[in-house]
This record gives sequence, C-alpha cells and structure tokens, in this order.
Amino acid sequence: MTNLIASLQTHLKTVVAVCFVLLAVIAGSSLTVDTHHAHTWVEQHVPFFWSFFGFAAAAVIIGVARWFGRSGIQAPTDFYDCSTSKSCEED
Amino acid sequence: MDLLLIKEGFPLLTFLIFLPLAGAVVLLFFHGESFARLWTLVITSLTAVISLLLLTGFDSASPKYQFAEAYDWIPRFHINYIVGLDGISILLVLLTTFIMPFCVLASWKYIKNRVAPFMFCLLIMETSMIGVFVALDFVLFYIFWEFMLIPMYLLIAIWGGPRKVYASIKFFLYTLAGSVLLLVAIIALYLKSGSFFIPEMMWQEYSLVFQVLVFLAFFLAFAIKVPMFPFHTWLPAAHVEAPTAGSVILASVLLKMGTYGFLRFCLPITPDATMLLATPILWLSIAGIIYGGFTALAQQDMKKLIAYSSVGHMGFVTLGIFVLNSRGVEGAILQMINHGVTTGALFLCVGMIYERTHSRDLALASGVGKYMPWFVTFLAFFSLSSFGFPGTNSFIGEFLVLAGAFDHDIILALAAIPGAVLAAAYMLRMLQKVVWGGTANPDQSYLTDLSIREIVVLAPFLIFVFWIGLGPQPFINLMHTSVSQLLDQLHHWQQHHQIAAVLWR
Amino acid sequence: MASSFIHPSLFLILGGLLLPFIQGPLRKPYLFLVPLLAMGAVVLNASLSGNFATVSFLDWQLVFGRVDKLSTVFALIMGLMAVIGTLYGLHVDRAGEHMAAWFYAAGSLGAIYSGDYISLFLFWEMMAFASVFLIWFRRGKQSLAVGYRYLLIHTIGGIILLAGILLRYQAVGNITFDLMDVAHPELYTWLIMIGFGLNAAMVPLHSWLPEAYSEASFNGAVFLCAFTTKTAVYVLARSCAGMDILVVLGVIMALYGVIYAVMENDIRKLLAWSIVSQVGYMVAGIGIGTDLAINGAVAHAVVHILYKSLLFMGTGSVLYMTGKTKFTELGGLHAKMPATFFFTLIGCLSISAAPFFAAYVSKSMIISAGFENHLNWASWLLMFGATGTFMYNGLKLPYFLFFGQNNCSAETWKKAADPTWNMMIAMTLGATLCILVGTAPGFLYAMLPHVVDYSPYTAYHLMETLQLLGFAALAFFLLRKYVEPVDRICLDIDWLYRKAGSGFLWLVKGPLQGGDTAWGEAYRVVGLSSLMTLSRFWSWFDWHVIDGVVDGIARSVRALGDKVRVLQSGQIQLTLYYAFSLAAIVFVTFIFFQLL
Amino acid sequence: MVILPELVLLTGALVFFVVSLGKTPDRNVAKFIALFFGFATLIAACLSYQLQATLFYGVYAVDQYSQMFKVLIGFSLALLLVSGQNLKGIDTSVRSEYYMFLLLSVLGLMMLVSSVEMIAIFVSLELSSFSLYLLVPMRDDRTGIRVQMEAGIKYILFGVMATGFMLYGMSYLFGLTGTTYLKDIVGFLSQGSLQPAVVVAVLMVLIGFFYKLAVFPMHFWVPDIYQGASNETTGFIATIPKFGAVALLIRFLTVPTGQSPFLIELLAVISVCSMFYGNLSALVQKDIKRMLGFSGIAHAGFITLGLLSMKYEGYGLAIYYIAGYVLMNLACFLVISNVSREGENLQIDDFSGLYQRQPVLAFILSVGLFGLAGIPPFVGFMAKFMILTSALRTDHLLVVCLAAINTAIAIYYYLSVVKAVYTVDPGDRPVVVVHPLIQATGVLLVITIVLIGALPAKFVDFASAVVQAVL
Repeated sequence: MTNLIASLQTHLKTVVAVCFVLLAVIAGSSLTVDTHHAHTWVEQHVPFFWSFFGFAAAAVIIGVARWFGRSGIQAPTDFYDCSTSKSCEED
Repeated sequence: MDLLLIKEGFPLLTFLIFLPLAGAVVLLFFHGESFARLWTLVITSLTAVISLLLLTGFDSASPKYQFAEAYDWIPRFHINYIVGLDGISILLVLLTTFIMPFCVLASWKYIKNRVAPFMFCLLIMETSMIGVFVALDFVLFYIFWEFMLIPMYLLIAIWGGPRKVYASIKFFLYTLAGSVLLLVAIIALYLKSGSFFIPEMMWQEYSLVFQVLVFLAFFLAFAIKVPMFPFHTWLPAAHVEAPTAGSVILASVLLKMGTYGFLRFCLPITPDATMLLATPILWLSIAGIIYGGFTALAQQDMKKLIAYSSVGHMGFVTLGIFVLNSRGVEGAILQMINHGVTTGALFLCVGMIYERTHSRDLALASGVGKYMPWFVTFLAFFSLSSFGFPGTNSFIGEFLVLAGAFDHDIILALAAIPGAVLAAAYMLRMLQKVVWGGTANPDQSYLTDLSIREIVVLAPFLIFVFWIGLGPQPFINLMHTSVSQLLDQLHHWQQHHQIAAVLWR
Repeated sequence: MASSFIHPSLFLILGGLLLPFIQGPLRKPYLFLVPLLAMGAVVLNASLSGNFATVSFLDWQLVFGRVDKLSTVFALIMGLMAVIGTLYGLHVDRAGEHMAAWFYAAGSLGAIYSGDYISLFLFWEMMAFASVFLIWFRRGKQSLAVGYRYLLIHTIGGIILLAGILLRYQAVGNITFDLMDVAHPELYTWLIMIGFGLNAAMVPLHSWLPEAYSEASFNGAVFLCAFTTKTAVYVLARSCAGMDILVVLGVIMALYGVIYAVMENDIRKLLAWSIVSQVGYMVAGIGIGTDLAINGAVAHAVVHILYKSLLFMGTGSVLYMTGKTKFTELGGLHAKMPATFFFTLIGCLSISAAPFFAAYVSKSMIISAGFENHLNWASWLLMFGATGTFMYNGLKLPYFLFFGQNNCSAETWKKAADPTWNMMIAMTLGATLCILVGTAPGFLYAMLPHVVDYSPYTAYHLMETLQLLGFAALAFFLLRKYVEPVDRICLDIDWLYRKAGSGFLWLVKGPLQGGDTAWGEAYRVVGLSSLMTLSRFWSWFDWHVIDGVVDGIARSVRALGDKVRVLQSGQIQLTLYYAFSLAAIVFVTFIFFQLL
Repeated sequence: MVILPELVLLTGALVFFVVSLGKTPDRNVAKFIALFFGFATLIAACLSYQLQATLFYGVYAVDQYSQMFKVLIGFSLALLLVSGQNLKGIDTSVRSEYYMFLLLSVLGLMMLVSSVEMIAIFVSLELSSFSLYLLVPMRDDRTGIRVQMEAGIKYILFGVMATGFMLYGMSYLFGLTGTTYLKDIVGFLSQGSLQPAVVVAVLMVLIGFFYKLAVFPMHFWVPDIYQGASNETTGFIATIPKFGAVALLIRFLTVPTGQSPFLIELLAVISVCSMFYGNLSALVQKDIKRMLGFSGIAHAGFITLGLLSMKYEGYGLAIYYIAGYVLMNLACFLVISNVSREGENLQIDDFSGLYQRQPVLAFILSVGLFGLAGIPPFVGFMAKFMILTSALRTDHLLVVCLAAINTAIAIYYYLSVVKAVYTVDPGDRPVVVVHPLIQATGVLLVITIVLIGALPAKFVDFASAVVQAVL
C-alpha cells in the first residue's frame, strides 16, 4: 500500500488531473438528479448549489479560523505556564 | 416518671459508665506498660461488647427513655442519679463505646512514654463521655460534661505536639468559659421547674424572655463544643496538637456532645426560643460550612485540614437540626455518626503517616501512595466518604440534611451547596497530593505499608462507611420514633403558641 | 421476569475488583473475557423491556434496570466499546488502569439502565471518578493538574445536578427519571439540563473536554471519547427531548468545535474539539425532538462512538509509538505506519460523512429533520459545520499527519511503526464496523427508538454530499497554506476575559461560584490560584481575627488583673486607708439608704 | 469533760511551754509531741461531739453547732500538723514556742466557736489572733530583708484596726440592748425597737470577722502575710481560722436588724467585689502562696454569697463550702510545704515537672487545684453549685452570673500551675522525697475531697439542721 501511495506521488500531475475530472463529473451529474423533494428553494433552483456551498463554506471557515487565530486566540505554547505554575505547586 | 422505662435487674447503663472507671482505678496500682495497653484494650472492648446488649434490648418503637435507672442522690436539692437511653442517644453511646478500642490500638505504638497514665485518661474519658450521653439528670449531665475536660486536657497537654501547652489551655479555658453560663441556666431551670430531671424541664410554660436567655446560655456552651463558626478556633489548635487517639476522641465523640445538647435540651426545653432563633443559627451553620471549606483548602497541615473540615461537617449537622423537620434531624443524627466514623478514620490515617514520617505536612507526605498502596486505598475511601461521595455514609447524611433544608427553605439549601463543592476540593487536593504527589516528591522509599494491626484498626471504619452508605435503614429506624415524637411535640407546641410562630416569620 | 435481567455493570465491577489477583498468563484472557461477559449481558437484556432490579431505598424506589429501545441501543454500543477499548489496551499491564476503565464503563452502563435519578446520580459520579484515573494514569505534572481540574468540574456538574434532582423531588415528589415537561421549564429543569449538559461538553461548559482528553493516556482516551459525552447525550435524549434551547446550543457547539479544530495543532486535541462539534449535532437533534431527529441523534451517537474511537485509536497508536501528538512534530508518517494510516483514513471518511461510511447515514437524518421542522437556519449551519468537519478531519488530519511536510525529528521517525497486534485488531474491528454501518444501515436503524422511514441512499443526497465534499476538498487544497498548523495553542473562552483586563478577570473568576461560565478555563487560569489566595486569606482571617478576638479577650482579662494588682501595694498605711474609706463609703450609703 | 478538746490543747500548750524552758530538744521530740496533741485534740473533739452544756454563767455554750466546728478544726489541725510536720521554715530553736502558740491559737478558735457572749467572743478571738501574729515572724530569716517581720507588723496593725471596728460595734450593741449575751440581744431586738444604729453595730462586728475571712475590703493583709509567713504558717492561716470566722459571722448575721435588704445588698456587693478582686489579681501572680491568697479572697466572696441568702440552708451551705475549701487548701499547702526544700517560698515555675519528680504530690496538688477551680466531681464544684443555687433562689441573677464568670476567670491561674506540674520539663530540679505518711495524708485528703464532693447530702443536711436548731 505504501508503494501505491508512492507511485501515486510520483505521478502527482495525473492524480490532480483525475481529481479535477472527477469534480467536473460530480458537478455535472448533479444537474441530472431531480431536486423536487429537496428541502429548500435554493437547492431546487440554483444549479451546482451544493458545489458552491461546499467551496464557499470551506473558504469561509478557513478564513474565519485564520482571522480568529491571528486575533490573539492562538497563543505561544507556554502561555498558561505563567499562570499555572502557581497552581501546579498548589496541587 | 412515666417517661422512663425503668430497667429491672442488671443496671446496664451504670455498669457501662463505671466499668472504664474501675479499669482506670486498677491502672493506678499497676503501671506495667504492656499490661496497661492490654488491660485498657480489654476493658474498652468489654465495654463495647456489653454495649451491644443495648441494641438487643432497645425497643425502637417506643419514644421512652429505656434502660432507665433512678436513684436518690441529693434529695434536698432534688438531684437524683437518673440515666436512660432513647433513639437520639443510643447511636452516640454505641459510637463512643466502639471508637474507644480503636483509640487504644491507635496509641499502641504511638504513645511511648507514660503509657499507664495515658490509658488512665482514656478510660476516664470513656466514662464521662458515656455519662454525658445517658445522663437524664441535669446536674449529673453537667458533672460529666465538665469533668471530661480534665482528662482531655491532660491528653493534649502531656502527650501533645510542640504547641501543646497553648492548645490545651485554650481548649480548657474556651470550653469551660462556654459552659459556666450553662450552669446558671440549669439552676434557673431548676428553680422554675422544681427538678433537675431533664424530661420534666421539657415543654414547660416558660416566658419567652426566660426561654431566650436560657437558650442563649445553652447555645454558647453547645456552639463552642460543636464547634460552630465563629466559636471554632479552639478546634484546629487542639486537633493539631493532640495525639492521634485524642484527635479521634475529639472529632468522633466530643464534638457530638454539642449537637446532642442542641437536640436534647434546646428544642424541647426552649421551643419558642428555638423557633425564634432557628433562622440565624441556620445561616450561621451555612457560614460555617462554607468558611470551613475555604480554610480547610488553605491548610498545609493535614490534621488542620481535617479539623477545619469538621467545622464544615458539623455545620451540616446543626443545619439539619434547626430546619426542624424529620428528614433534617434524622440526617443530622446520622451525620453525627458518619462524621464520627469518617473523620475518626481520617485522623487515624494521618496518625499512621505521622508515625512514619513524623510530619503532618502535606508536602512531605506527597507521593506516599507509591510505597503504601494499602494505606492510600483506605485514605481514598475515607476522603470520598468525607465529602459525601454517593454510596458512602456521608452522602446519605448530607443528602437527608439537604433534603430537609429544601423542605425548609430553598435558598438556604442552595447556599449550602458550595460547601459541598469545597469539601470535594480540599479532600481531593489532599488525596491527590498524598496518592500521586507532585513531580518533586520527597524520597519516601523508607516507608513501610500498614501493619496488620493498623489494617485491623481501619477496616471496621470502612465497613461502617459502606454499611451506612448502602443500608442506612436500620440506623434510621433506631432513631425514628424518638425524633418524630420530638418534632410532633414541637409542632404541636408551635400551633398552640402562635406568638413564637408569629415572631418567627 | 426480573430474574432474567443481568446488570452488565456487575461483571465490570466484580471483574475490576478481581483483576489485581489475576496475574501472569491468565491476565490477558481475563481482560478480554470480562468485557465480553458484560457485552453478553447487554445482548441478553436487549430482548427484554420494562423495569427490572427495582430496590426500595429509604422511601424511594430505585430502578437499576430500565430496559427499552433507547437504553438498549446505547447499552449495546457502550458494551461494544468496552470490548474494543479493552482489546486496544490489552498489552497495558497496569491493573489500575483497566480497573478504572471498567468502573468507568460500568458507571456509564449503569447510568443508561437506571430508571430513577438517585441511582442515575450514583453511577454518574462513579463515571466521573473512575474516568479521572484514566487521565492521571498518564503520570506527569500536566496530567495531574488537568485531572484534578477535570474532577472538580465534574463534581460541580454533579452537584448542580443533585440540586436539580432535589428541587425536582420537592416539586414533583418522585424520582423517576423520565422526559421532563420541557414546555414549561422550572428552575430544576434548567439545573438538571445544565448538569447533563456539562458532561455533554455544551459550550460554554465544554472547556474541560479538550484539555482532559488530550492529556489522557493513549488508551484512556479511547474510553473517554466514547462514554462521558454519549452517556450525557443519552440522558438528554431521555429527559430533555424537544427543548428548544438545545438546538441553539447544539449548533453553536457544532461550529465552535469546527473552528477550533481547524486551528488546532495537537492531533488529539483536534479530535477532542471534533467531539464537541459532533456532539453538537446530537444535541441539536435532541433539541429538535421529532422522531426522526431523535433517531438521528441516537444513530449519530452510535456511529460517532465507532469512528471517534477508531480515530483515537489511530492517533493513540501514533502517540504510543512516537510519543508525539503535534502536527508540527509529525508528518509524512504514511510510509512508516501504513496500517494506522489506512484505519485512520477510514475513520476520517466516516466522520466526514462520506458515502458508504458511518456518519453518512446518521448526520443527514438530523439535518433533514431540521429542514422538515422548518428550522432551516439550523440545518444550514449544520451543513456548514459538516463541511468544516470534512475539512479538518477528513483532510487536515490525514494530510498533515501522514503526508504534508515531514517535521519528525530523527528518533521520532525511527520509533514510528505500526503498533502491536491487539491494537491492530481493535482498529480493524472499529474500521469494519464503520464501513458496515455506512453501507448497510438497516440493522442500525432497526435498533433506533422510533420506527425509521428514512433512506440515506437517494441519488440526491448522494450527489449533494459528493459535491459538498469534492469542492470543499478543492477549496482546502487551494487554500491549504492558510491551514498550515502552527505550534501554538488556542486560547478558549478565557481569551475574552483576558481582554477584559485582569481586575475584571479576578472579579469574574475569583470567587469559586459555578455561575462563572468560563468555569473550566477560568479555573485553570486564575481560579485555582485565586481560590487558594482566597482560602489563604480566610485561614489568615481565622487565625488573626477570630482567634485574635478570643485570645485578645483572654489577654485583656489578664491585663486587667495586672491593673487590679496595683491596688495591692504592700504599704500598710495605704491599705488601711482603703479599708477605712470603703467602710466610710458603706456607712454613707447606708445613711442615704435610710433617707430614701 | 465537755470542754475536753480545749483542755487537751491547753495542756499541749503548757507542755510545749515547759519544753521551751529547757535547752532546745531534738527536733523530732517537738514534732512528735505536736502530732500527739494534734490527734489527741481530734479524738477529744470527736468524743465530746455529742455533749451539750452551758458553762461560765452561760457565756460558753457547748452545743452541736460548736462541736461540729470543733471536730472540723481538730480534723484540720491533725492533718495540718502531719503535712507540715517538718516545719522547714522554722528554726529548730524556736519550734517548741512555735507549736505552743499554734496550739494556743487553735484553742482560741475552739473557744471562739463556743462563746455566745460578746466579751468571751472578743477574748477568745484575740487569744487566737495574737498567737497567730506571733507565728508569722517566727520564720527564720533567709532572705535577709526580714519579710516575715514586715508581714507580722502588717498583720498586727491591720488586725488591730479590724478589732477596733469590732469592739466599737460591740459597744454599740451593748449600748442599744444593755446586754452582752447574744441570745438576749437577739431576743431584745426581735421585740422590735430597732434603730438604724443596729445595722451599723452589726456591720462593725462583722468587719472583724470579714477580716479573719479576708473578705473585700478587709483582705489587704492577705497576700503579704501569705508570702511573708513560712509555708506551714500560711497553711494554718489560710485554713483553720476561717472556721471560726464563718461560725461567728453566722452567729451575728442572725441578729435581727430590720434592715436585712440593705445588708443583703451589701453582702452581694462585697462578695462580687472580692471575687473579682481575688481572681483578677491572682491571674498575674508568680508566687504560689500569693496566688492562693488571692484565690482565698475570691472564695471568701463565694462564702458571703452563701450567707446573703440569710437562710439556714444558706448558712449550712456556707459551712459546707468552708469545710471543702479548707480541705482543698490543706491539700495544696501539704504539697507546697513538702516541695519547698528549706521552707523557701515557691514560684509557680518551681513546680515544673513535679509530675516526674513526685507523681503522688503532683496528683494531690492537681486534685486540690481543680477542686478550688470548681471542676466536678470535687467538693469545690458541688459547694459552688449549691451556693449559686441558693443565691439564685433569692433572685440574685446578676450576682450569680458574675460569680459564674469568675469561675471561668479563676480556672486560668489554677490551670497554669497544673500546666507547670504536668507539661513543663523539670530541667535540673531535683526529685522530691516525701515521707509515706504525708503521702497517705494527702491521698486521704483527696479521697475526702472527692467523697464529700460526690455525696454532699448528709453533710449539708446536717449542717443546716444544726444551724437551724441552735440559732
């Protein structure tokens, strides 16, 4: 199995290409399925809706996470030690 | 005297009271160390075994004072020798008789010098403690109550730790100062009711002012004994300096006398005052619970930690008593027993560490678990029980008390809950330190695990922890009748004396 | 026929107690046998329904065996989990660790079977206290501190719960554990809900979870991830179904977890966060409360246990072999531990609801239940979350762990290899189940509490998922340099408080009150220290103020004595003078006495 | 025959007089003679216990009341002589004189309790007092600053003042009633014709006995005398004369004054004052005798508390109390006079580690002190308890509360001695060797203390009955 992965890695180009083709296929075939009993309007009438949704969602999440992290949520790993050092000696 | 169920034939209670005394007298003449140990063990165990007869003969269906004996003593002052036992006191008597042998065992190696006098004091203690719980004549009660101070004082002052002098004198002065006004109150009651026979003092038509005064005198004496916040400061001092057996007796029995006093005297003798002053006392108990938790959390000395935890636990007891409903009171009595068992055991545990490391400092004891698996197992169970872990005895007690408190006033009960959190906090802190320790544990490799003797000492406590925890029914049955009768009378009284009830609101 | 009910916890508890005495070659078979027995008991019970093992205690009826579909399905999965988990840790020879794990499982099973609040509470606490040992057993300063906090938080949860139970007992007068009247919530409803929610790691009561699970021992985590939260889900489903607030909380959890997971650098923390988000789905489902939603929640709980344990086993193997848990210290491992990679990948696909993998059949139930209930906003957000789940778990985890840039130090790289046989078997078992459930959900659906008329394999649903995943993947690979893990830890809620300045911080967190929402973190950051400060203050107060008053009185009396003594000057003339004058005073007073 | 004990004492005194004329005998001779007469007195008192008579024109009444006191005095005397037999503080050359004056003083007291006529009272009182004055300076001068002389002088001067008051009061009574016989005085006054002057007179007489009992404000002599006199002498001063004082106080309090409310209030104030004064100043004492002196003042306060009920029961209790007090004090002084090596004064620290040095004495001392502190089951508690009861029965709630508080204050200084005895390390202090007879006496004391503490009924009943019958 390692070999398999290795071989794939050697032909990275083709793999990527295949992937894109796959995506295209998926997107395309999404038009064929009937959307009558989908739950909401957008699903029924916007083509490739879920593709956009997926892409957008992923992008947004990455963006948010990044912004969130930058805005100070991500702290150096020894962040707590300053405050826990006291408590550690306590318990 | 129809309240008494006079015991014909063998005077069991008198025998129980004076057997240890006789044993002590024997010790005056024979000083052999090993003899003293053995003899005291025999006497105390004998007392314990004989006290089992109480259980067999006790009729839990009747609220009367059973095994009663009444003899004239000082007729001129209507002082008689009257002893008796009811559902409230029987458990405490049994607790006392059963704790003592373990105290002897616990001091087997701990006490190295002046063994005979030590045992002498223990036996005297036992006499006076049993006496306090069974006395039905107020003078008799007071005599035992005060006399107890002397042996306890000597226990702390002679065999105590470094600051023993300070601690012992503080203990003596504080408790004695508390109970001098009790004496005045007793006399006053006698002059009103014309007798020192306790049951005849109950449910009398005293004026409210008189009741309040008497109540306050009682309260001072008992609150110091319990000890209730803020009268508790003698406790840590005494506990820390006392030898193990002393701490155990203090924690398991002496503290109970205060709460027992509340139940036996305050409620029935001064009902109006009780209802009038219940609320502030309840809040005082709450304060004690939380305060005890906080202070316990800060302690580095294990004995001190447990001592302060006692303040919290006894807070639960007073809480249960003064919510004045059957759940609360029964929970309180049960909690007295639980505290006796659990805290006693904890002190034994600390003593066992102390015998090995000669220090009670948490930091020095950290990481003991690695070398003393048996010990930490016991310790773990007892500390779980101490903060009322479900399935252990204290859980039942505190649960009943809390349930009673909820019946009485929800805010009150909710206010008590942080105390439970704190209890978990400090107990776990101690447990975790002792069992796991920090990263830099002192070298404990020289430690040896518990000896058979020590395991024998601890095991029975564990049994009771779980027995009460899983099957409390028999214990509650013992006390139920007396408690419910007491409360019925109280509520009956309350309906007929709206004045107090009005003031109460 | 109560006789036929066998409580599985009995096996685990007894087994645990006996364990220390089983030594040597017998140990491993024994370890394997006991959970199997428990599992067997559960399976036998599955055929029953009704209340069994009722015990009267004080004046209450305790029900230890309430068997119905809901409890059965949970019991089954928990029993299974016990088996897998023990198998996974089979080679661990610390008896204590197994005992802890078994008591923990026993507690969970007991809670699931218990039909009244008292016994529920009992097992509830048992879980908390058993589980903490799984954390402590990793040994080491950090785990100790963490475990202590974990325990405290759960104790508080327990006490809130107890308060709720008591209040409810006041109000209702019984202790039967059943669906509460969520339409008109009382104080006790909230308390109980919060008590449960704390175990379900509801935001903002969640913060114990990531730190605890990431600190647990490698096989401890496998147990932890399964029992606590899912038992909480069970009790919520039992008591709070249809409580609207839960929908909101659930959604928040789902997204919150996602965001943090995406940022996370520690693989096991990442999984912990994903627990938060996945449980979010279940909570939301319970909040929606329709048959479909409940089914969804339950199903999701079941499959979640499967794949999450699989994932934890995978990462556990990495930890066990390399001792590292950070992306920034790992990477490119597929070459060294292919099998682990393979199983982990299955787990990842399962959690990201890829078709034919576990979550595919459950998550969608919740979402569509949301749509059918016209809670579109919820469903959209959950969809959104699902994408995120795929992102961090389906892509980030395997990519940066097994491919990506290789950050392994030399000896890490050397140590890396596929783990021992029993771990492999356990993982195989998990993986198989994941795929099994995913491909043939029928038997799962059969077990669910309500009848299921839902089939996941519609063309539409299939396409929908494929698009979602496909394009999310696209986005991921385009933007992957932004998700590069960095060796930083993520502050949680307490960050807000940090911004609010330390004074406010103290005000909020100083007192121990559980009302402080960021309790866990607050506790970690300043709670403990300030608590200790506070308690030190009180003990200072005790010695210097209260005791000072007492001793002060004594001293002042003594000082008074000193004053009085001065009267006793040895000089006879003075004393005579005093005596005479006093006599005179008496005389004068007497005269006045006469005059009056 | 009826005055056998007095006769015995008189002969004893004479014998010692004769002995003192010759050259100084061996110390043991004096000791044995003294012991002999001590026990002889006791026996004589017991023998003449049942007898009743009135002698010397009715100035001298031998009745149950007096005989009871005589027995008590004899008993205490015997114990005192045994426990203080070594007379460490007294130079060998003057021992026979010492014993002579001791016996004379006791004789005076015996006569005092029997006399029912003012002149006789005065004479016997002075007899006992003056021989007592002489005992104090007989201590051999070790300190070099002759404290004993100073003490003796103070004692005399103060005593003279008190006597002056008493004489003045007596003359008043005589002037008012025209007789010196108490019975007649009582009879005369009870027919009415009371004037405020009666109260003044009675008070002045009382002052004389307050002085003996060391009640505030007539107590100022106490600490210095206690400290100045030798341990044995102090042991005597602190115990036996109190019997006489109480006996006579009771006799005079039965004189109707028509102002009893005032008298009662006065007594109440006096008792509270002496309690507080005694206890508070005892708190800070270092010298044990001084401390016991102050505690004695406090106890005198308690006795007055018993008297103020102005009832027979109260009188009976007062007697009971004084008996108990004397016993406990004897116990303490027994220990003191045996612990001190050459009869020097003892600081409290000197008792350090007595427990190791001489356990029996330690035990006796602590029993005595706990008894004085009023801890059950010792006589101290029972007596205190009953006194408080009778006082509260006459509605002196405030006084009773104050008294109770005093017990709490008192415990501290008693305890500080016990602390030294049991907890402090003896250091280089030598072992104390005690004659077994003395130990036995001490144990006997302890037993009596416990017994009449536990079973007071008989004693109290009897005492009250006697008081009722005689007065």
